[in-house]
Amino acid sequence: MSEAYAHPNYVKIWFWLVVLLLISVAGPMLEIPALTIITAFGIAVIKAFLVAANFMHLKFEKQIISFLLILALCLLGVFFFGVAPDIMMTDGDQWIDCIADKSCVEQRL
Amino acid sequence: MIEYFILSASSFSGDIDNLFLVITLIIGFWFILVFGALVYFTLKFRRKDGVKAEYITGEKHSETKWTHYPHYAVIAMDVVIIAANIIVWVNIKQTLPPKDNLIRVIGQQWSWSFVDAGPDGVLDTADDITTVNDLHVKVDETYHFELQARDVIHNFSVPVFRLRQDALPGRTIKGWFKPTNTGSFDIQCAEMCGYGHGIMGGAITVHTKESYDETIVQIKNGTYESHYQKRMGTKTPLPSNTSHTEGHNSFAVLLASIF
Amino acid sequence: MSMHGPIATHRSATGVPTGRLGTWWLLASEIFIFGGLIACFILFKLNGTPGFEDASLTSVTAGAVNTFVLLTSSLSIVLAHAAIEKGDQNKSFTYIWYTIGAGLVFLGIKTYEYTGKILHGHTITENLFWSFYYTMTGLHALHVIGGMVIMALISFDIRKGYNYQRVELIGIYWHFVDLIWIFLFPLLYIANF
Amino acid sequence: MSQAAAAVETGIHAEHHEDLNFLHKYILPLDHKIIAMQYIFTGMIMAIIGGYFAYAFRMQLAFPGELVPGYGLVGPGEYNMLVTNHGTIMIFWVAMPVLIAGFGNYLIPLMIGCDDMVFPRINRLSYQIFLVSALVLILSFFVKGGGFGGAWTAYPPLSSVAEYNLTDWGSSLWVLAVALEFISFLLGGINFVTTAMNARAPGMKMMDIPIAVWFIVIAVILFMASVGPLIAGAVMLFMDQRIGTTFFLPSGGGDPLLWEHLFWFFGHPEVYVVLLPTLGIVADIITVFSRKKLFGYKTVLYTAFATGGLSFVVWAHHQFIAGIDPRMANIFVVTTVLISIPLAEMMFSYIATLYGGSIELKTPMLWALSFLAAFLIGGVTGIYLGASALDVYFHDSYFVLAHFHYTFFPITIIGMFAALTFWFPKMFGRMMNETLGKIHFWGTFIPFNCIFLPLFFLGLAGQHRRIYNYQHFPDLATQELQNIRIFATVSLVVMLLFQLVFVYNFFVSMFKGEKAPDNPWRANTLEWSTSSPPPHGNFKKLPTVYRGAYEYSTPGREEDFWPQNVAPE
Repeated sequence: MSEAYAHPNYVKIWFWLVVLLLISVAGPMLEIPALTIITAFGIAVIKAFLVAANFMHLKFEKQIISFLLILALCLLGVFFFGVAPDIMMTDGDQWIDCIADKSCVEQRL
Repeated sequence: MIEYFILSASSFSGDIDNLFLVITLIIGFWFILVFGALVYFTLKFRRKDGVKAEYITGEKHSETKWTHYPHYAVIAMDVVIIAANIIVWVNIKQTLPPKDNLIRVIGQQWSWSFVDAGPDGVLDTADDITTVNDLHVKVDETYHFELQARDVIHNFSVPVFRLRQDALPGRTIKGWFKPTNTGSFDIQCAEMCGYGHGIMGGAITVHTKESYDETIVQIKNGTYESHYQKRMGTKTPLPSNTSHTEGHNSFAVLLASIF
Repeated sequence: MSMHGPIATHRSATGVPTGRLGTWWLLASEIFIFGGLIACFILFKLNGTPGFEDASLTSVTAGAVNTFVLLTSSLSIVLAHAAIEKGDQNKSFTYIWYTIGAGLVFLGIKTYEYTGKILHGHTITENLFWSFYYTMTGLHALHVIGGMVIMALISFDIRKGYNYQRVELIGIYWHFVDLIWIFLFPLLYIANF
Repeated sequence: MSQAAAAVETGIHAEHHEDLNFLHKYILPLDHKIIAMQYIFTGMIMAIIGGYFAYAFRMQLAFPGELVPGYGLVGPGEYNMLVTNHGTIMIFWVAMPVLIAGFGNYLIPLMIGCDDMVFPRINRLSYQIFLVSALVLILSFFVKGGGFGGAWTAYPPLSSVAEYNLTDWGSSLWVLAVALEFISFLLGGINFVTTAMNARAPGMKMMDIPIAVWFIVIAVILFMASVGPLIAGAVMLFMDQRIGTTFFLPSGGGDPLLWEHLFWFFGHPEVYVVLLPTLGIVADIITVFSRKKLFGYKTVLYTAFATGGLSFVVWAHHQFIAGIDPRMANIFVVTTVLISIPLAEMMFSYIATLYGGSIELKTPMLWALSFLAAFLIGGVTGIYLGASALDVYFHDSYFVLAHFHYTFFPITIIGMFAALTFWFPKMFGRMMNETLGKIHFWGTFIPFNCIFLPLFFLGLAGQHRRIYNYQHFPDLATQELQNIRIFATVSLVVMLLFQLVFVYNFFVSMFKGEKAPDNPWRANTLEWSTSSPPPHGNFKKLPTVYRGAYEYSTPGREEDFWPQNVAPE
């Protein structure tokens, strides 16, 4: 393509990505669940951001593209939180998951 | 309005009928208004030779008020509908009034099983009364039901009670009803459940105290005759050709046999 | 810029070249496909569905090596793009084939992992965790294979001197495949509690 | 766009004017107009199948247990298969291909003034995948066990376990066909959105784009954003069926409710996906035939955005009593009822457009106005169903059925006829017969109301859906209700017979009709500025746009229309 923009130093970005990968692998070795969540998913988000911004040139792209992607993620969030009360819990208002408390008809009838 | 079409026979069916009436009045007003405008404009502004149409952009305030003001009125009436609805909904589905009786309703392909907890009000004890496709309840007493499905999704539906609730396999769903009229009514399965969905019905019989006790005695003696079968027998007999052939000689099956 | 195809393809009212815009729309819809799967996975995991403790049986080493391979392949495809921008066909061709090679290594490790798991009896039907494991990594692997095939086709095109812009497009797609893996890795390998 | 860019464009243009042979012109075309025809004709053939299914099961309902002429006996399994596939076909293989893919393909490049879609090969590929999906669906009717009969919503475990649905391969092929169809429209959708965003004619600003194009594009974006989770769901369902995973089976830790969420997260935006193109087409038609500027162009556009946005947060109103948390239902009631706000505003704007107009009741205008009238009924009855407490009674009843037929029939059938009669001169270069068109209109619209209005009352009486024979339900087996069913069935047969008038008119006009001028309706949009039918490449000289699409009866001009591409004096 003909547009000119300053390229980021791709090798440097790659180096940081590998460092982050090592941290996320080392994280669980401390065996602190809360820290594992942070090292696993926090670093995944940082890595994703680095790749998207530099390798995919989102930094230099028209803003409409970023807007598009953020909108997509927001809609996924809507989906997740709309579904969560039903699927994520073993009992809710007026219903219980009878697999969990072993009262299901399959077991008894 | 619904009560003109079907009996209203539970404590909350009147609420649902009234909610229907409220919404009908509100949207009936809008329907007549908008439909009237549509017909009136269509008839009034027909093409006449030499008369040019008006040039209205619909972007000036003096013009947009014709759509915006009705629009605010729509919002106001929406609020009324939402409020009325939530009151009824909370009453029916979110609260469980104190129970007099407990039953378990189990849907399976393609029949309903009912387990009445009996006098002790606890399920899975010796005094449970189990019936198939045939539910007996006492008038003016609050029933709690525990809804389960054995195989696929079913829907426990009693139109005269204005009651419908899906039965999900893997879950126990609680609900309640309180019959107010005696008589024998249809139970439906209102969720597609396979081949026999069209025959998956049942009968709910709302008894007075005396006839309920009599029926329970009959069930225990084994001299009982299912109300469901009685209803099916006395009303309209099953057409013999559908129940026997089950569509084996039809076009699509014939074609399918070729493949 | 090559001059075939309809005029429509060469217009750019948004300022984003048409091919790139189309690729971004493709990725936006892919987000929903993978996002839907991942959302379902998280819902079941947080529900405490039996079987999800099997995440500890997946090999963190294999996963980490695969992440490293994919990150490196991302680097090589972006270098291919940088090379073709300078008009260096041969260098770009080489980098594309490095990327394809990395994809093969990735698939090789994946196959090794699958074989090991299946031999230990962890088949797709064992429980929900393994169902999700095979579905998500399998769908991801299909994307890797698809990307490699398209890359190979493009690499021969650019040697003949046309469709240079497609190196960037397949690059964006490949980074997206990389991104998906970046999220699958902690979900399936690390977070085993 | 600059002069230089325009010069470049003429340079490219010279390339594709070669004469194509039959195979490349009609079977493997790259021309968006031919692909559009392929979609529309495939959609119409599928509509005939869907209509035939409707005929078969309505006959069974009116005359239970008797042989249906032209079909045979409809048993319970076949009845399920017929209703399931009637719904699937009408939504996925009629409404989507005709309205979005068909007219989207035809109209977007012509209306924004460019020579083709931006990715012609992807366009062709998406049609080919679509065709395969249609064939897979038709194949599923003939495999052992027959076609899938678990309702178009395909709730597991019924759809996922062969022992429950008794149609082992029928259900798998059904899922496969639907998934292929989604892939096809995803590819098509990318093409539509990119074309509309990037390939607009020089001078065409965002607010100069015809509403039809805007709405098709919004619809496509809604589709692309909602279908992803369901594609994932379809993969999971297919694996449940064929490999034996338990994503949706409670016995293996899965959850059938998850499928309902995945399905309706797509299923509700899907309603607006098919609704918006028709609304856009209707906006274009009523402005042309009332010679009026569209009332509040921007307002209409913003209401469409609002509708699209809201459509993502209302899906659970299909599941109020499906076992979801009842407290969530309250949230979804609010969002559902809120959706009436933008749609009411849009309706008001359309009707305000008629005010002060010079209305000519040609056939397309009749269809467009009847769409507004019929959709109004469908819209207001939706309020009942958005109220969760009423849904306790109406769920899965004929009230729901009548409601969505009052939305889908106007959207799909009336919208399709409006668009076909309006753009027929452009598509085939000949005029359709007006008299036959009007006979067909009244012969469709009156029976349509006779079919579906009575069904509201059946719903009020407690009649539930997908039952092949109501004689098993004594409360519903009364003679009065049976008379209503017979009336609806007879109306359906009358309506289907009147479609023959259309078929005759369509094909005879295509070959023998009066030659159409370039701009028979004196409309403004760009497609009318080229010849009828447009050549390959659409325009002899690609147009430049100077104004919005709805400059009718502008003061100070002798003509009552002002095409977008006419340079100001």
